[in-house]
Amino acid sequence: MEFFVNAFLLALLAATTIAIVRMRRLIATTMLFGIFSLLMAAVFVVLDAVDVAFTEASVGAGISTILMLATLAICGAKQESVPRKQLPAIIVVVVTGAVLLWGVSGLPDVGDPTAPATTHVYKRYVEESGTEIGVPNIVTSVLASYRGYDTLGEVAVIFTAGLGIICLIGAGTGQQRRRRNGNDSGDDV
Amino acid sequence: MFVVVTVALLVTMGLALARAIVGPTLYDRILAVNTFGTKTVLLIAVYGYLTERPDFVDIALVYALINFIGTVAVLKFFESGEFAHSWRERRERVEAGDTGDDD
Amino acid sequence: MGGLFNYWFVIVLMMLGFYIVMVSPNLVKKIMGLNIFQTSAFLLYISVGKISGGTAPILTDTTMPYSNPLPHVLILTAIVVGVATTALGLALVVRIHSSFGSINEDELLDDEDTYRDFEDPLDPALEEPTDR
Amino acid sequence: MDLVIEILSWITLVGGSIFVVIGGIGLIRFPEFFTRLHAAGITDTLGAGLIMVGLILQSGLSQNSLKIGIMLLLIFVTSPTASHALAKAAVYDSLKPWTARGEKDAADKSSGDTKDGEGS
Repeated sequence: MEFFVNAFLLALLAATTIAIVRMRRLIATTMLFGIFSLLMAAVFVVLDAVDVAFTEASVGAGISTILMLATLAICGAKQESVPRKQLPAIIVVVVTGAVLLWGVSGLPDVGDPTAPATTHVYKRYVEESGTEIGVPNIVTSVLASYRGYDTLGEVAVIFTAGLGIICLIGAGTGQQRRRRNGNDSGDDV
Repeated sequence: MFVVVTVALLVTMGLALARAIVGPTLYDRILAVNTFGTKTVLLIAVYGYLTERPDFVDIALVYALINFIGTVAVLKFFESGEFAHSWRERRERVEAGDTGDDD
Repeated sequence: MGGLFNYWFVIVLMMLGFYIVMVSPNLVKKIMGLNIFQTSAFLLYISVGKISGGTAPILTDTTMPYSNPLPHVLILTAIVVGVATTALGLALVVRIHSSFGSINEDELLDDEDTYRDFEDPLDPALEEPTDR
Repeated sequence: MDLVIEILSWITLVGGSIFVVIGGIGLIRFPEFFTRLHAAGITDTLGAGLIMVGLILQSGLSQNSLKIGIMLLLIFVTSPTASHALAKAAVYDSLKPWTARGEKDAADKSSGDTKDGEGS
């Protein structure tokens, strides 16, 4: 049953992505992107990653989609023009995909309990984090305690991104500023 | 028993996805996304019971909220986006009692 | 759990995202493709962490094995960083639109105005000294 | 007593699944947007409601049933709101309801996506 649900959701994901590729209307594409994130979060639940599903649902399906809608509201949601130069792109994609398939064929099966990923540090975290940290959720104890510096780095990255956004579109968009200043030169800042 | 519910939900998700892809109008797509979201909420709640760890209902709760916010955000887009002008015009016309039959 | 099934889907999704990034002339859709690419990489990691018949890594008195929590932690960080970069990219798109009036790459590249504000460092006209 | 609860939850869960599938089929088969809204309404209220009541019966008196109860309330409030907002937006967008008389030009023709290219 686990396998069946997983496979069905993955098939729906592939169908959604193909629809995104073929769709020319940007708002419809954004809707489908919301579905993509929801589906991906459902797949994460099936693969036992509940915390990741939580984050993906709120961040991927929520914030990303709304940010894209906001961008479309500012920049206009004109129908996308027909893409040029499809053939070279298809060749690159097929070649890269083939190489990746070849590379993946050497990995252990999904769910194999003897895979290298589950034989080293995994045991330590599962067996000792409950007594060492005292939090039942292993993901939380690893995130906040064992790998706390990673999380600190993540905060630094988000801070930098926020600074970048403020530098780019700080006090309203260019159009709003132009309207406020009454000139239409376009090259403000 | 939960298997029946899971299969029913998966089938409905497939149907809703088909409607979202086919369209044809934007509102059909929004409706399909909304339905799809509700089905995902249910699927995650039921899947917890199916795998005998029903502790993860919180995620379904978050989904339910996100789904509603998403739908309202999309509709808000019509009030502020590039369609805003024609949309407001039509709203005023409809509210004035004109049903828009003459165009 | 079905062999390498998940990995094949990861590659299909990843290549579709890659294709969108390469082919689509619209900048917002490019970012969407980038997001799809990124999310499929997340799926690869989560698939590695899965153990057959396992359960979510939250300690209870269950007899089932716990799935590997380490990929979950890494991807948790990656998702949040991913949305930060998406927001930055979309801010760039908004800035490009306010300066050049278009988010279509073909139009931007064809438009002479795009280059108006930028001086080509190799342009011989710039060799002449200015009063400043 | 346990048996009664078990049978009740069976009935609600299977009934909910039937309604969900019916709504899904309606979403595909109905001719245009406003009729599809009815189909979606069935899955959102009756289908989701019955399934969640079944889950509450399954988990008895516990924290989980409280969470599912909150979710049920939330869906009962938000889903009609979303449907209403959607229908309102569609009406203001001069999407005409399907009628027996003018079914040819009402169904799947005006507004929505095609508006992208329109001037007015």
